[in-house]
Amino acid sequence: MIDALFLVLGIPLLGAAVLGLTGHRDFARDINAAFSLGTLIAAGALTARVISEGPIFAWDREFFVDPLNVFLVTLTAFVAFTTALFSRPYMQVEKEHGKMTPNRLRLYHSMYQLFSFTMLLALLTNNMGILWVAMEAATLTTVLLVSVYRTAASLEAAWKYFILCGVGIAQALFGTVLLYMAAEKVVGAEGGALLWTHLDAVKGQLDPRIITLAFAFLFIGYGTKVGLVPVHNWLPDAHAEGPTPVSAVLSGLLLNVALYAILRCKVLTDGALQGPLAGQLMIGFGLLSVVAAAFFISRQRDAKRMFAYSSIEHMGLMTFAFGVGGPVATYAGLLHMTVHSLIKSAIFFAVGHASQKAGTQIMQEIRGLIRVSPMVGWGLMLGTLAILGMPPFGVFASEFLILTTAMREQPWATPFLLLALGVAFASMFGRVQPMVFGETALKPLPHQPAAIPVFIHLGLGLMLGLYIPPYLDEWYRQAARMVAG
Amino acid sequence: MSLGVEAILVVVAAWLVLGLAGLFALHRFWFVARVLFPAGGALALALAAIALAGLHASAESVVLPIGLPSLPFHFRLDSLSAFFILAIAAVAAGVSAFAAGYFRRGEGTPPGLLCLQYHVFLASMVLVVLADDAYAFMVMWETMALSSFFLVTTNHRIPEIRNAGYLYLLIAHIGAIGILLCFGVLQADTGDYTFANLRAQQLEPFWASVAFLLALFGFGAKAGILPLHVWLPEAHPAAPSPVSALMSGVMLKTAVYGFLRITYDLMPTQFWWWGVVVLAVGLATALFGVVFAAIQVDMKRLLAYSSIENIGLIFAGIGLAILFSSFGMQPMAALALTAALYHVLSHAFFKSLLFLGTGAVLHATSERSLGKLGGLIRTMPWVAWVSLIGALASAGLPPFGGFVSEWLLLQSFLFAPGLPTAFLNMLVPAVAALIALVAALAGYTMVKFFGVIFLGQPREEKLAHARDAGGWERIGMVWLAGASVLLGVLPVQVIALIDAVTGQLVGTGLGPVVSRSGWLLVPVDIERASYGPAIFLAGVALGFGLAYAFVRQLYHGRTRRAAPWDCGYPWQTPRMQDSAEGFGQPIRQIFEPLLRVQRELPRAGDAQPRYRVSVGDHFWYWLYQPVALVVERAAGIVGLLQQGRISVYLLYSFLTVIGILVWVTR
Amino acid sequence: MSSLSGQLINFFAVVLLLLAFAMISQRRVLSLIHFFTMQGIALVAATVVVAYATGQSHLYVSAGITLVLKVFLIPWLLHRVIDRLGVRWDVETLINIPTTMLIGIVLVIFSFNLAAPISELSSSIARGTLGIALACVLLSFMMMITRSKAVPQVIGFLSMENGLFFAATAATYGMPMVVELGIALDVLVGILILGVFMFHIREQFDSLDIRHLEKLKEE
Amino acid sequence: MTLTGIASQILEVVAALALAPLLSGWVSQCRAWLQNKSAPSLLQPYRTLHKLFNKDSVLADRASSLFRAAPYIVFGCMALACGIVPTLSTELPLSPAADAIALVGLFALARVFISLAAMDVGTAFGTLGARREMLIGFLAEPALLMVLFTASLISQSTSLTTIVETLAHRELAIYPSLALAGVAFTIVSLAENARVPVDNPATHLELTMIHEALILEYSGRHLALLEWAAALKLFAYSAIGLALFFPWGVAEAESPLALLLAAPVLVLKLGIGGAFLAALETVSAKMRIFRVPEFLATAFLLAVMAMLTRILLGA
Repeated sequence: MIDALFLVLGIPLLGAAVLGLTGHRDFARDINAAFSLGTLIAAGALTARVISEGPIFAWDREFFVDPLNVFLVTLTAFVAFTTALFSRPYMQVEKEHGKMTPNRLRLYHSMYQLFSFTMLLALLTNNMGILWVAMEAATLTTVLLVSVYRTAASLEAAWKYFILCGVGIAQALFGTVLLYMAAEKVVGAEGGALLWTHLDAVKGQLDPRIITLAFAFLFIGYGTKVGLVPVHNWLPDAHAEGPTPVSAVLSGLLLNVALYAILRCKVLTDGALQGPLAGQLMIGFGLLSVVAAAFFISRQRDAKRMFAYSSIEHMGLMTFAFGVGGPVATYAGLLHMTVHSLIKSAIFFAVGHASQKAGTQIMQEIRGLIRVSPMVGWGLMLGTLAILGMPPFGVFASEFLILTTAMREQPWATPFLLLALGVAFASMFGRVQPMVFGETALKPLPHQPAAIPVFIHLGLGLMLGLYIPPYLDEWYRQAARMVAG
Repeated sequence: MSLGVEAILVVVAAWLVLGLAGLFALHRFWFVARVLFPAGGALALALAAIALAGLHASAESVVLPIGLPSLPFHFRLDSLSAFFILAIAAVAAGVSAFAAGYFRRGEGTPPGLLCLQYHVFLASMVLVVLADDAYAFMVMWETMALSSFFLVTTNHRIPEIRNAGYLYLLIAHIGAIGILLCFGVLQADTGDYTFANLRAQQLEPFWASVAFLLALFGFGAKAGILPLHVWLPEAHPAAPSPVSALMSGVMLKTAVYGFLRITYDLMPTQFWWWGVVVLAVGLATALFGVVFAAIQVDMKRLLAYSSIENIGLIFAGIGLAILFSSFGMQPMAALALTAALYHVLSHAFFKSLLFLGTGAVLHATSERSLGKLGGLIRTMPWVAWVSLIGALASAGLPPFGGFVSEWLLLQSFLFAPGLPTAFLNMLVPAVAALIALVAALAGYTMVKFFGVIFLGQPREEKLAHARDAGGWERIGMVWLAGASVLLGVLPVQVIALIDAVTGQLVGTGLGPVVSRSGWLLVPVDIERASYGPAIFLAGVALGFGLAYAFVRQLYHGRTRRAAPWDCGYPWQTPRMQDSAEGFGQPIRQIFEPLLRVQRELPRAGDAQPRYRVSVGDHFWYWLYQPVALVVERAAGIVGLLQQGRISVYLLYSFLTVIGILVWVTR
Repeated sequence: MSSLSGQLINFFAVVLLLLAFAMISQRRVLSLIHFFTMQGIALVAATVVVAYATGQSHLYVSAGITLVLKVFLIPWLLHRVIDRLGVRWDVETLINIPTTMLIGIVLVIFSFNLAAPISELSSSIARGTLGIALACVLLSFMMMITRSKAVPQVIGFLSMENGLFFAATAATYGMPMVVELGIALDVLVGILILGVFMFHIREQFDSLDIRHLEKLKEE
Repeated sequence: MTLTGIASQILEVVAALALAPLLSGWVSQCRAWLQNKSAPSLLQPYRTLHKLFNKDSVLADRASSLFRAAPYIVFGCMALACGIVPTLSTELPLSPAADAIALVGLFALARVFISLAAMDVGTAFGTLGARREMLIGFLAEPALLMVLFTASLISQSTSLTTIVETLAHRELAIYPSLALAGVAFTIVSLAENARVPVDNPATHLELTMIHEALILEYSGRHLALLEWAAALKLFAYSAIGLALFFPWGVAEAESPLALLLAAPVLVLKLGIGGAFLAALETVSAKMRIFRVPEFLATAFLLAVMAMLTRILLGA
């Protein structure tokens, strides 16, 4: 039967080509959703194979699928599909508002598919060089997506995004070169030196000094893409200025892929150094991100910027969790990654509809959503409560595990984490509550908002909070064992 | 009987099914009000019966497959949790019955959603009390906070209600963070969060005290202990009356349960200064609560502050119990703990009864401020007489439940001179005096509450045609009033229930001594002190009957009706009665330093002279606003990081690279 | 033989470093582009020497790509952008040139003692050049920070890419072919996008000064 | 529950009911003499009671059933209070049912009901009187409780009969704590029974009266019951005073004939107490209402000081 992996990568590429030609027409929205659905089905098939046969290789070991990246692939495909569903009514309204001309629509649809291709490529590739190329390509596609409105603000956001991430990714290239140098001495030069599985097998003999420098550059490189605090500046602008489906996919998926890349490097570095250097770096920057982002949130007036900062906070929390290491913390980090992307994309769907209804993203002008359209109102309220870590939802489950392991491993860090979570709760909930409750002058949307994706994501988030299915739990355990060693 | 935990979980599941049924019948008002809520009440009754049976049964636990794979939900029913479930279920039965008649069309959220939130709230409270591991406890704890938040903001069109909801959820969340930290300290590096493991840990004194203070902070935030009480007078009045009855009567008790579970059950060793801290905080809260209750103008805020006072008394009782048990005086500790638990039960009943009373008044007159009520005893006799029972119980007057717990508390203070250190002995008179003062002020508050609302002349015309409570509402209120009276008259039987709990927590109970003396409540021995409420009530009734018979036989029963004495001034208007501010004026004058009073006196020559006095809360100005200011300023400083210039951003990235390289190769 | 090619590579490395310094101190945009082209040529030469010395055939292909890309295509594109947008000749800098030169020297010293322990480990003939490559990267990074015009910033970005390419060829005889192709493709597409952006920024703000792009910030 | 116990209990209540109006008549007679006035006869209170019982009871047209029930409840409470405090003998079957704290609670119950009844009619005087009564109540009640606690600390029990027995049997020694408690108790009883420094029992001047304002609306048999209850309250307070500070002469458990001796001793002690009260009233002038809290606060502090001295000095 056709290799599922080939389908997972082929369908989005084909979609990008097809939509490149027909992207401007009305039915383009449905083709986009169809292609995303195809990718999701292929990803499902791939997952089934990995479950039954364990890790598989393809194309003479260039591509590699193991428990860690297969659940990320399924997650990426799933969220890409639901975002495509959401973007159908959203783009219709944007077209009527005149903000999306036909060829912009074409650019948007084709870049959307290309973007999901680059992410899936980055996840599935076994070659660290290709991983870098895929990340760079993802940056390029999202730059175009962010600047699709061609307003002054979106141009500025796109320019900053490109320059800052370009510079960041360049450091990662230097890191990859150093990694290759260290690998070549051990594996020899017949081309297998950059394959992650080779490196993983031989990571004990890699030279610690080169690997330290390599990890430093790789961490700062991919850390810029994850949005860790000192190098986060591009993230709020990029996520706020692009169209909402793009922000949902950026916040939900691209940050995860960047963190996945760091995880790959951390596995190698831990093997080579036997020391806590990688963990310490991640704990330090993770904690800094959580605390700084919490204080950033309290100054926001634009809804999408606020949720972008919330993404920085959650990515910081995940980096902290992976930095703490050990099977439980890594398990919590992976769970947090899943639940965060589900809930954050649901929130962006709700915010998208809300801002379209109010015509602005400034929170003061959006009032009383529940009275106008209960679906969007309740979606936003429950999503915000979920992302703030209120228990029935999954985010609390992973935060509980992270905080409790942190209390055991790094007790000094817990007060800072809890202070940040408290401040974030106070400021974010203080702004979202008046948006959802109270009187309103907003008029209902012409088109029925796509509420199904919002509540599918919230339902999954709620399920993960109360009950984690056994096979999913087994997956996380394997991946956690693999990462935490 | 293995009935215990499984049966309770079945009832809780039934509640959730009722809630979901409400969700599907979103706007079918009659179905929700007349079928779902009474069904919820019936389930609550069943739960009360199970808890009663489980009180003396041995502890059983069950593990559900849901929750984290590594830490599935553990639930355990021991006598402490059975006692609190009994309180929750009994009050919930009455309140559900009342709610069946209370909710009317077109008010805030659709009735179906309200029914869902209401039953999730009940279910989460019961599960909090049943939880046997930190994760289940935290999940149920914050689900309780979340569901009650949505209930508080039912009609969120009003800005004050929104702000009250926000403040409530914020402080609840911060409290929950404190509790999470406390569990973290308790697990002492074992990583296993089941309560069984937490019990087995031996913490050295420093960490045990840190855990204790965190528990006091966390549960104090939910109970409304002094520095963290600001949300209570905002949130409880904002909620619809049945919900505020449940929140005040029962939700505050889950905080007391949590505190008892941690200080007595999970931490074997206790230090005497813990007791002093809890005692001091409890008394300060009680005095603060009762003074503010006496000067309130809004009837529901008055009851909310009175809840703060009662919570203060309960924590004072617990503080004394800790003091005694840390010195190994177990019988005295049992006495103090029985007093606290008795007050938990009686306060749950009479406070929810009073809130339901205000609910009925609110629906009849749609008026909340005391200045616009009055003379309702004539148009709403049922509500008036039932609220009278609640008011007398809340004032701690003899034949009712409130007096028994106060009597036990004062008795336990009289045994305090047995404490070894002289400093603690000196404590006794001051604390006993404060408790007596608080009880007396509670009487003052309740006379003001009942007198201004139900007695005298109606201060507004529209009060004349206020309708009395409906059928369902009467059932709910009579159930709660009956329970208050029974608690007052049959203390020996109630203490037999409480002994199972004190037996588990402190080792001994009052049981053997109390049960020997039949109708009399004799805590230690007959010589020392005894109180027989039944005989007491019989004495008063006998006096009443004899006087009545004496007058009717020897003389006559003729009465004539005439206008009241107006001392020669014929134009007496209802406005001339004492208003709520007037009745509270002496307290405001005596306790001036405690309050933040702003007076607006009319100047000479004012077109319309207006006198306005507003009483603020010192804590709000000296604690909450500075904290908000600090967070604001910190955010400002952090905000500088994002100044918009790309070259600055590149500089950050450059410096980070250099910094990491230097650090890595150090 | 190897010593000769080693000396040649060191020579080209030094040329690259000199050009990076020159670009920092340059005021005119046109000469900036010329220096960038020269850097491309030096890079191609170094790659050819390494290919010749180590017999790696794929290095010739990558040298060819670099030649086409970095010496012909990108400079031509930059020239077109400058003519079409009528970019003014002088280059405004945020901090004056002497201080940037001083910082540049400090950076070079820093990257040398950073790369010293590693370079003698690597088996490739161009061991010493790793420090120089890192220096080029940091210098061009610093150049991007101190320039306030879009074009010089882009050129800084490109010279950083050059530094990285040189590090790849010098330290590890070049990355595997498929990776080299991917990187080249990314750089090319990147430049195209930047060009398109510069046209839009010009329309929007009718100047290419980065200081206009400062609206998105915290109040 | 011996026969003598029941007999002494009934005798005690009947004696209280009979002697109470006599005591208040005796006090007003002493006061008149001290103020050089010709005093009304000793039996005047009985005549007023009889007159009031014969008259029709005029009720306000708005008065509710609470208004009509309150006098009976207050009278019942006061009668029970006199039954609990040991005046003639300490062998009372009712005493285990209510100890010192229950007694204070009983007074509080009576005070709450009379205040509610006053507020029921809804005139300015009723609510004014109720507020002042509750003000005095919430300050006097804790002080009374502290006084009783001091005595119970000495006798290691809060049941009144045990207190009287232990205080009666110890040898005659000066207890500083009891002295302080005595001063506090006099202040509290003055305030509670609406005597001069706090409130003038004889006045009908609306703005100054507290106790009178409460019973302003009552007439006929209800007023009679309330007057009688007031007299009973004065009797109960003096009984408590005697029990705590002059306990000698009270009959013990097994000696019925001592009961006969106890009656005259009680009358003698009440006479002296009544005269002392009248002297106190003529000496002091009525206070402004907002001086009363400080007055009662001193009583409260004295009582707490009494407990402190008891615990620290052991005397």
